[in-house]
Amino acid sequence: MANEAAATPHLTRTRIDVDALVARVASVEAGALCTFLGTARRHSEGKEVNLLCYEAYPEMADAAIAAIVAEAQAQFAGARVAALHRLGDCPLGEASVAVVAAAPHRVEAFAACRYVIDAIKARAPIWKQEQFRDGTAWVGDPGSFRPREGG
Amino acid sequence: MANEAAATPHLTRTRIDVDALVARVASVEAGALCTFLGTARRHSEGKEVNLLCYEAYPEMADAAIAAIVAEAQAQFAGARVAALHRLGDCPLGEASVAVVAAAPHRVEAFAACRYVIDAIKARAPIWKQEQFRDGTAWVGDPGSFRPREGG
Amino acid sequence: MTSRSEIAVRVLLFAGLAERAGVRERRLAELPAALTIDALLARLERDYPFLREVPFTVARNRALARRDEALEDGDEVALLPPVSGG
Amino acid sequence: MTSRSEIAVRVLLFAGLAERAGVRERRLAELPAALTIDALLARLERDYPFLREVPFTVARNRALARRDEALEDGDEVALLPPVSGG
Repeated sequence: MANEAAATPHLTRTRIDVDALVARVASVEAGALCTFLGTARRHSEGKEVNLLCYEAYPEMADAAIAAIVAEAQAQFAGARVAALHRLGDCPLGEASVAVVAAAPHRVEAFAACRYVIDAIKARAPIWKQEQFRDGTAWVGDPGSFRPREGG
Repeated sequence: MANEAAATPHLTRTRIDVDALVARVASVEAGALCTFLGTARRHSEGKEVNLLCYEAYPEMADAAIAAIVAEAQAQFAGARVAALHRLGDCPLGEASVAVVAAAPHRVEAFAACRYVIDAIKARAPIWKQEQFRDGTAWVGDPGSFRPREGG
Repeated sequence: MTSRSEIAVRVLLFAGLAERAGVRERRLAELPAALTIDALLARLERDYPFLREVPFTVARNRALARRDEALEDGDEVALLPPVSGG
Repeated sequence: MTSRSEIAVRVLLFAGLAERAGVRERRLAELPAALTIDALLARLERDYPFLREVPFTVARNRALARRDEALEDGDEVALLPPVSGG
């Protein structure tokens, strides 16, 4: 949905291009660049995961991430931040979320990057579904396991 | 000097390949990847910098970085770390040092990455020379300014 | 069309809530003006009793809302399970 | 060749120290056996008086060393200005 992609610049349904994010914040005045990638893991609480799938309330999630980025840039001297969350299927090993923070010095680059990923995880209306061999479940929603259809 | 490059795997005289470092530590068991890049800045204490040049005591610097990486991996649960420092000329905007840390969770990925860059800066026998329009100086060595020859 | 004393709102459900309800979006019309979010939720619980048993927060027009807020015609009300992005 | 009572060491200088000295490496031979690092530095200061005025640490065989350590034949002694990598 090109229209959705344009309206929600902090969300993407395709593979995250980290270099493009870095290019948005890097400059010859920023001596420090901190990048965080969250990637889909093989195991979750002992169970083997085949695939992750992310759902969002797109307009609210995009606005939340934009606000979080603005908060980080206001809070940490000279920081410039870009963040992108993936929606839909996310194969193992691929990034589900990326945050890049450039700043004149490393203390602010680390702090801004950490602030943004922590706040995205705590506040952005985005939900992760894990797909196992035998069914699916929404993370943090204990009663949501659904056995695989036709399995 | 291919021989030196082989003997000191944490030092390089060419552009740092961040993707290659990431590939060394990433895995489907690591849900978090934190990367730090130190890049050459245009300004240093108000003066305009044209170029950075790094010198090392190569054997000792390489051993120091290897030890620091091992310390981080021992200290932070599940962390895998790779680090590389550039030597020789480093043009503005290019990375002089890169640290990548993968871990099952983001707290350890951030902590391991931060530990390694802090320790490299504090302990590795590496020195940065700034080249200005009118001369050169070693960072942190107040009396080392040398006017440009023939300037 | 709603008269001045009636309102209509759009209700969005997400993730495990949408799965349990079997629906992602409902339009509720002919509601009393100034109905509170709490009262709207009581109506929804008639169709979706599971809402009494699972945790969620409520957003009104894409901002987190208190449950004593009064709704207005055209509001978008979203039921948000605990987030798990990242 | 050094006799049993004499030793030779290699001295390395880096960064601003090498620039000031105009040399990056010196071999010092015919030194008394068990010469301390302090005593070696006193000899170097004759040729490079600036060493009395600039800060540096000393590594012996690529490990940081105390200045009262006694040198052995073949040691590599490095004078390290305050580091500034990263």
